Amino acid sequence: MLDYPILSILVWLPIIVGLMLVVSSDFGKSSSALITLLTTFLVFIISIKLFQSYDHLSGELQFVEKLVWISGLNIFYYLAVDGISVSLILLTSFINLLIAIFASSENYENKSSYLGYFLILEGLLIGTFSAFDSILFYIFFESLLIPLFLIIGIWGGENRKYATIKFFLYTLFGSVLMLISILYLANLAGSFAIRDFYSLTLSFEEEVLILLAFLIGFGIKIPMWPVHTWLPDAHVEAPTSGSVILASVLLKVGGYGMIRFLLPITTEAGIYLSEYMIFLSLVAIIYISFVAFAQEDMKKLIAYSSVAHMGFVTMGIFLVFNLLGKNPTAAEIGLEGAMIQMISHGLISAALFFCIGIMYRYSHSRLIKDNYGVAQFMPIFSFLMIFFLMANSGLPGTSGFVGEFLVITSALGSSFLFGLLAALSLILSASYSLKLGKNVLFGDNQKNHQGYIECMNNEKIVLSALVIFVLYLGISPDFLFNLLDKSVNDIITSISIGRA
Amino acid sequence: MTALTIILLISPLIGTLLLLTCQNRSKKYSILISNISILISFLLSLFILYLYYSSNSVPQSINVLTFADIKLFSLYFGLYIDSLSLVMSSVVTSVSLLVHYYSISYMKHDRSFNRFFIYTNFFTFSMLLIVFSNNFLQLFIGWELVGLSSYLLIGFWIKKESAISANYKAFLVNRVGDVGLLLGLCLILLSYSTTDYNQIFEIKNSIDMDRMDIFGYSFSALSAICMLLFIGAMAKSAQVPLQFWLPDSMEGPTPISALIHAATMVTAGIYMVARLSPLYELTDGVLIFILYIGSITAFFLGLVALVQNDIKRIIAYSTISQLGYMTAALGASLYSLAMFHLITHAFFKALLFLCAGSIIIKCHHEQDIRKIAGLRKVMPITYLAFLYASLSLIGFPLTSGFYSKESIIDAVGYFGHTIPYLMLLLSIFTTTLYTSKIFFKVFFGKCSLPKSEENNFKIENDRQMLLPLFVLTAPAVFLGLFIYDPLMMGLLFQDSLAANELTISFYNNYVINSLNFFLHSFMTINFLILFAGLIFSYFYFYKRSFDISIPRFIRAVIEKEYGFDSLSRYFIPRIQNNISRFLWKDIDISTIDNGLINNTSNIINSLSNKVKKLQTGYIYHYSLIIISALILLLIIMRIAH
Amino acid sequence: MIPISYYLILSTIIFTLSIAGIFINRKNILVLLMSLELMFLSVNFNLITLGNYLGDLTGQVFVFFVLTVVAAESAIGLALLIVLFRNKKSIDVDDLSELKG
Amino acid sequence: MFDLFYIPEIILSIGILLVIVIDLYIEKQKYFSYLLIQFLIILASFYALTEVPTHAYSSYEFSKFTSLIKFLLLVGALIIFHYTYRHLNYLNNLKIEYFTISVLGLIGTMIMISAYSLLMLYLGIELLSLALYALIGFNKASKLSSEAAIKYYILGAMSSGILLFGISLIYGFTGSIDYFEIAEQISSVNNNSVQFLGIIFGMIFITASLCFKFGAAPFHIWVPDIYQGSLVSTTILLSTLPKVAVFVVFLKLYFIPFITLAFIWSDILIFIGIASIVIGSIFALTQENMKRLLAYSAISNIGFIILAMGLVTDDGLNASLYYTIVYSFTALASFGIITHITSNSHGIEDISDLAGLSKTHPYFAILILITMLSSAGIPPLIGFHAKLMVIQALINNSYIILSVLVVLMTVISAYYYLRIIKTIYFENRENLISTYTRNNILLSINVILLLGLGVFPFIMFDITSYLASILVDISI
Amino acid sequence: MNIELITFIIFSSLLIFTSIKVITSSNPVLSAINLVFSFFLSAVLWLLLGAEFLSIILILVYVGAVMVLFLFVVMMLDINIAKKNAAYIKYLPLGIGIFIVFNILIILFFINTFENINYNAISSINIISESNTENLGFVLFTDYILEFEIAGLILLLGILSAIILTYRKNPNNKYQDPARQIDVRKKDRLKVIKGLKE
Repeated sequence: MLDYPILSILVWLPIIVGLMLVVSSDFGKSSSALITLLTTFLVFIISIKLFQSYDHLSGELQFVEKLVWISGLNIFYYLAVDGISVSLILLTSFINLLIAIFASSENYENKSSYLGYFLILEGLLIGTFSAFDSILFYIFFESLLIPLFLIIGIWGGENRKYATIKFFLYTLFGSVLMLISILYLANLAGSFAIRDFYSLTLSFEEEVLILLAFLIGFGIKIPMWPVHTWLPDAHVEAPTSGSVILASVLLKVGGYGMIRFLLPITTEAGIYLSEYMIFLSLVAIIYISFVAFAQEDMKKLIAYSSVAHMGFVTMGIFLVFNLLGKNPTAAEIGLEGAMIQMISHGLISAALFFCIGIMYRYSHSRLIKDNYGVAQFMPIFSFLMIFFLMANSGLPGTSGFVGEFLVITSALGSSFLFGLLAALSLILSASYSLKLGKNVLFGDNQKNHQGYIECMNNEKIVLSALVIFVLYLGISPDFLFNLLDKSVNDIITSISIGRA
Repeated sequence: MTALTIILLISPLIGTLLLLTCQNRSKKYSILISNISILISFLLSLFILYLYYSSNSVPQSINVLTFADIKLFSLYFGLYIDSLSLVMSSVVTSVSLLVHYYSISYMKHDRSFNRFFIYTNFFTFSMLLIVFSNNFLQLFIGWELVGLSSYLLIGFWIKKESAISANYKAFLVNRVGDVGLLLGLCLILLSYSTTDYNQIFEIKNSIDMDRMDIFGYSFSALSAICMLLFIGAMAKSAQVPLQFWLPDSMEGPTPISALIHAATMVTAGIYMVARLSPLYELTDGVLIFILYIGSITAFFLGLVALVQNDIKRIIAYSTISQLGYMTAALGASLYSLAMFHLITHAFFKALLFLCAGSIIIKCHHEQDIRKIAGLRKVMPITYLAFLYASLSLIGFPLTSGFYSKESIIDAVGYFGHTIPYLMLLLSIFTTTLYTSKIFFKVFFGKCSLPKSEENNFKIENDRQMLLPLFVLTAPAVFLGLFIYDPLMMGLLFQDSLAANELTISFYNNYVINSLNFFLHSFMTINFLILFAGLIFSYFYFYKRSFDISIPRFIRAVIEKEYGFDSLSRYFIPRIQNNISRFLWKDIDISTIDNGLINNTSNIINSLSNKVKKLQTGYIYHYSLIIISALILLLIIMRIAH
Repeated sequence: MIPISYYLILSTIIFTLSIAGIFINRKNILVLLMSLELMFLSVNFNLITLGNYLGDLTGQVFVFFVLTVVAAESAIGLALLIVLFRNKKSIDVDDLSELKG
Repeated sequence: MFDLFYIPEIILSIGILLVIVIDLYIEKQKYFSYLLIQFLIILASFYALTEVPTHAYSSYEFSKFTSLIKFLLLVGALIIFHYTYRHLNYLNNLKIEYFTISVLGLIGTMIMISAYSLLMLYLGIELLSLALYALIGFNKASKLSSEAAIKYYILGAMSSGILLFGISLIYGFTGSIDYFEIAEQISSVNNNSVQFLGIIFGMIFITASLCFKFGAAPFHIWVPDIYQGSLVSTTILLSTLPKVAVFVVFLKLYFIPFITLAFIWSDILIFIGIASIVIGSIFALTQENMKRLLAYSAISNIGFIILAMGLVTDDGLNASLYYTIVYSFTALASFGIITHITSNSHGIEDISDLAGLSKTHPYFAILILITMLSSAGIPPLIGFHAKLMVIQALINNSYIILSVLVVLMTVISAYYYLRIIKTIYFENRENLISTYTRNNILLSINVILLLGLGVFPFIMFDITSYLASILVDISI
Repeated sequence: MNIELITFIIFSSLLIFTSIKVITSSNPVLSAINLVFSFFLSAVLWLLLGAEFLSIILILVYVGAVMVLFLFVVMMLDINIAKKNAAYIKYLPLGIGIFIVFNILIILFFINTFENINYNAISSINIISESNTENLGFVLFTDYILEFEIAGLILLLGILSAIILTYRKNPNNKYQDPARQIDVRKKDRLKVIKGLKE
């Protein structure tokens, strides 16, 4: 244990620096980039320190900071972490570091506030992953919208106004329903601490309603079919780094919320509805893969692919319900698969959005047909992109495989049909990922209107770092498993005990 | 032995990594690194094979490096060293070495020379990963990496449209198989909680009784697993109905076709089933299925080769057909025969492809056999090599192909699988026909090359290209004779394959020994068919004494590959496109996004626009509203109290 | 004695008449102001009647203040009317609809 | 009787008389008169806090609660006058009478707050209303302004009539106009008697009138027109001080004389609250005019306050107090910003006038951003906590469906706040916006409070709990 | 049937009639006159209720001041006599409807009986003499002194507002603005033109 409030530092350091950058527009481009880089690097170092000091053999919450926030309502400033949180915090700080590196060469109007918003976003994300008071969680969860809204809205593409408003209202809609559930639970529990909700005994109808509310809230965020339609729009309009953070970290908030709230609180209802929810996830996996295949816009393609991959996450989570009585080991596999899928997708989708951003810089178009034969001019870049596309299609040896593999295994434990349908993703994801590669990277581009040249050094660093992590997670996901194992196990046993 | 095996396995990987770092160096570095790394592997595998047999070792499974070991699943790098894997690795590395050497000259004018060797080295590594794998996860990883390298190599010429669609198709079709393989793997993990071969072999019987529901039917878990795994093998080994990627994959460089799409990768499925033969022996129905798939593939895809005109495509269909033989052998539980044919086929088919490559280079990348003719004089070495390889392919007595193929056919017949036997028999004829077709058309007749090159005997091709042809001829023709007896007696793969007793009984009762088999073969129907085929093709292709017009309908069916061609070229893409567009435009955008989401906001918006008109701005309306509200409240209260 | 209800009914009728006057009137804002005067008159009626009934002076005191306030109110109202007339050259109720929606 | 305990009102009354007189002599030195008025207010607020009253005039209440609320009002007035002076000065429409009338209205609000009898309440309301009539019509050159004034005048007078009718009924059926006596009387009345019905009728009339003053649906109908028609400085006054005063009137009326009727008025208030939220949200959606939009937003906010009050529970009371203060803060900020931004030497009219503000005036853009997000109830801003408390109170009282409806309306209303932000930040149109100052410390503090109190909501929570506790002391 | 009742009936029916005239007559002057009548009639009825002072006040203040003000404004604004237009007819039924509903609601309730109401705790009634005016005066300056003061403020506000609203500088008046005179710069007035050399 550390004797300083490491979580508060992680949360507030980037927020404060970010606010400074936003408010003071006097910083130049390079100095603001430097400040951002330093801050994100510092946060990354601290989060690694957090990871190191985290005792993964203990299932207890660690680094607890609990202060009374609003005394009359029993709302606490309650930060803590378990394995799940630590893994996601690591992802957040890592991706933000990469964004800072990537953005250092980007040229934006009013760059200091651009970077500032990213820093704020980072702090809020870490806060979301470490808040153990439901209201505190909700506040972080909702606040996320603000910087992202501005990032997309100010520095986004043509149709950004529509996209941002849609994105904002959509997610707001989901989260307010969730807020009602939280308040309802808090009213019953007499406290807003998430862990106090676990021990509540709810009637079946209550549970179903609460489950639906949470499902809509987190389902929109993650996003699940059929509430996913904000994502492609938001992605398309977002600037590169915005897409990256949106896809790689922000979507994970939904999955994280499901694990935190949905699983332990509404178990009975979840068991009752699990088949429907798994069905929704399967629709996401298969249907969205088809939709992704039809895309003409690279970013939309990857956005839809994100939805499909998040289908695995939700599926892994909901399988827990389905397998709870039947096959606890498979349930555990499913949940860990979901977590690993989240982390892995965070890395891979980030990489792909970076790649698209780099191409966009030359071609000024995100359409597949406007980018052609890139491999001739950018061999290293193309090599990396092919690698990420392969990872996206779940090539073994990359992190993309591990999560899907575990979820499919778990699904097979539930029913062969589920497993088979989930496994179809192997074909479908390959079909759209490679279609992108085929149409964009390969082919003979004699004319070269776009003037592609090999990407810059900082971009190479970013992509190589991602390659290394994707490979590392794919080949040796041990450390992640160790991190998650106890927490996941605890969740499942606590649910099982709660039922018994 | 373990350490050596690791070096054997790692050497191509190190080669790959080294090649990656010397992107901008001269070609010499690439050549040196790639060839030496494969050479090391090759020598080591021969050496270890020698060690293995000389010291009478038993199969051993070693976990070398653990990447992840959690109670749920474990991912480790392991080695399964036994005769099967060592023989297979020898085959792989030898063919690979020759192809590498061959490629030096074949690819010399290519700008991405280095990249080519990166891919091939990486492929060799992946293939060895499969060969030596001692657990399913490693198998699957190798399996996919092999697919990846195949993908990269088919699309090696990134500017060539046909190549990049071919590699896309190849990868996707392989993915279909991978779904089966992955599901099998997941089921194994679920049922056995381990992925280690040996552990599974040990507990296979106890699990065998487990039933599982698939779509309402009850299956034995083991059968289901084996069936799913075989689906993986079907895709990789190009069995009906997942065969159609292989002809297209000929868009890659010819050495690649030799290495990957003839000798090694496509046999991975065969190898896997053989490797898992203890499991397959326990299943019910799966083997019959395999047998039929194999024989159907062997016969019908052989027919397709007849109507092709691209030299590489003919050989590719021939490959599919030959893989069908191997599969049929697997299905008849004749694992060692399948392996035997795998080995011989690897050599003679690689040889055929390399010859084809040589021809193609000479003819300036002309692959249509109707436009190539009379090369016998111009390319004597290629001619001879091609002749030997063809003889082996058609199973001319005494050649390697003869021993492996005839044994399979006879054994299938011997064990009473009538229908497959008939199909395999008939396919001898087709094999003979298409082989002779190439042979006669390419090497005889009036030379198609320009005059200036016709008389230039001295430069048939680079020496680097011809040397592998020489070298390969030996195993292609004579290997069968040497290992036939030990193999059939079950000595070669004694410890590795199940159901050796079937082969042994066949050997003891039917074959007796290799010489006897050779002599006996002249009296069998096999030879008759072969002979008839040769006579027929001599007159038909060489003398052109008669002309047969195949009914157009049948010809069309065969040319279209029984519809698979259209299926893969038009229907599947179109269906996928249509479904995708429908789901995207009609459902995602129109129904969900515009219909539900945007419509909601539009409705609220128009509602707002409408109700806004209530605010008319007239005082009398305002006062009316206020008074009405007051009256409403009063009435409600009056009623309530 | 006249029953108290009579007065109350009378005042209610005047009250309603004045309200009706506000929204029946289509033309003239002045008449609206007069309707308002009528409304206050009816309310005063109520207060006086009830005060009388209760034997209490509070009602009358209230009316006293109401009268005061209404006088001030009418002054302001008429002033506003004049301002309006200066701006619009009209005091038609119907012309008073620039602010809407 | 003439103890010094009603000092703030007396100070203001006498002071304002002096100012009127002094102003006649120093007509040119408007700034001096303005300073004098500000000084008066500061003095009054000082006394409002320091003087703890010991005893009360029977119809006029003095308590910690009223002094605190008065203090808040005075501080609010101080800020508003600060904005107003600069704004009017900029528009060349500065007359010191504007402030004197405002101060008289302010006295009216204070009387309303302290009123402990229906007569006093009536006088307070009228004092305020008369001042507002004049203030709304203050922009004499503007057609809209006079139209708004006459509208408000007619409807306001009508609502006064309704109020008086209700008062007369209450007086007739309880025999008193004193809150305390009314309460006693009502508590002893049989539920089924005619008398009871009469009281209920009276109460409904009063409710309707107060809701009109509050601007709650369906009596809200005047609000948008009047907000739009009047000067921004009047709008800011209109949207803050009277609301607080009417809110306190509501509290006092319902929780003292009518407390035994809670089972009736709670339903009415909940209905009115929900109606206001719905109407405020839906009507605002397609507004183009900035002030109009904020008017509808005010209606919806008022709905929250009334809804929370209608729950008749401690947490509801707390929430409504919390919400009122937060709402006033937010309104102060949002209109305050608008007073600073002018386009073509007029006040900002349409939302589209704000396009590209973030490029030309980033300072004001950020202020509007924070204020709008707070209004939309997005955490971590204080507006979120306010809405949270109301919804929590709803849920604690098992109004789940209502709470769902309310949050859905919040989502809808978020849209039009976002539209403003969108216009400011995402549109790059050329604009002719000018401001007469680069920044304003008061405004900054105001807006930063929205954020700061959002991060540290317990400060606000403690204040309102304290207010609620002293309120409960008085009423029970 | 006593004289009181007869008086009441006559005056009240007259009152209702004049009230209707107020709201329906097309000429505002007529409305105003009718309103004056209404006030007179009310004053009489108030007398019946024993509110002598208030009835006097009503006539003095209302008829004498307020209604004169009204008439004054009518004259000043020079308003055309309105025609009864279609909308008037259109909305008339609505007006009548609301009128009826409202009356049914309240009148029925009043008719129901206003008797037998039980007032438990009525505070002391300050009746010190027979004279209504004296009584009123007494309570006004004792119990309601604060309200009285506030009423003063309201009147002040009324005056202030009315003046500030209606007062305007006559644009035809010519007067000098000393501030502007002082502010003048040379360049504003003097323009040096370089002429052409002849």
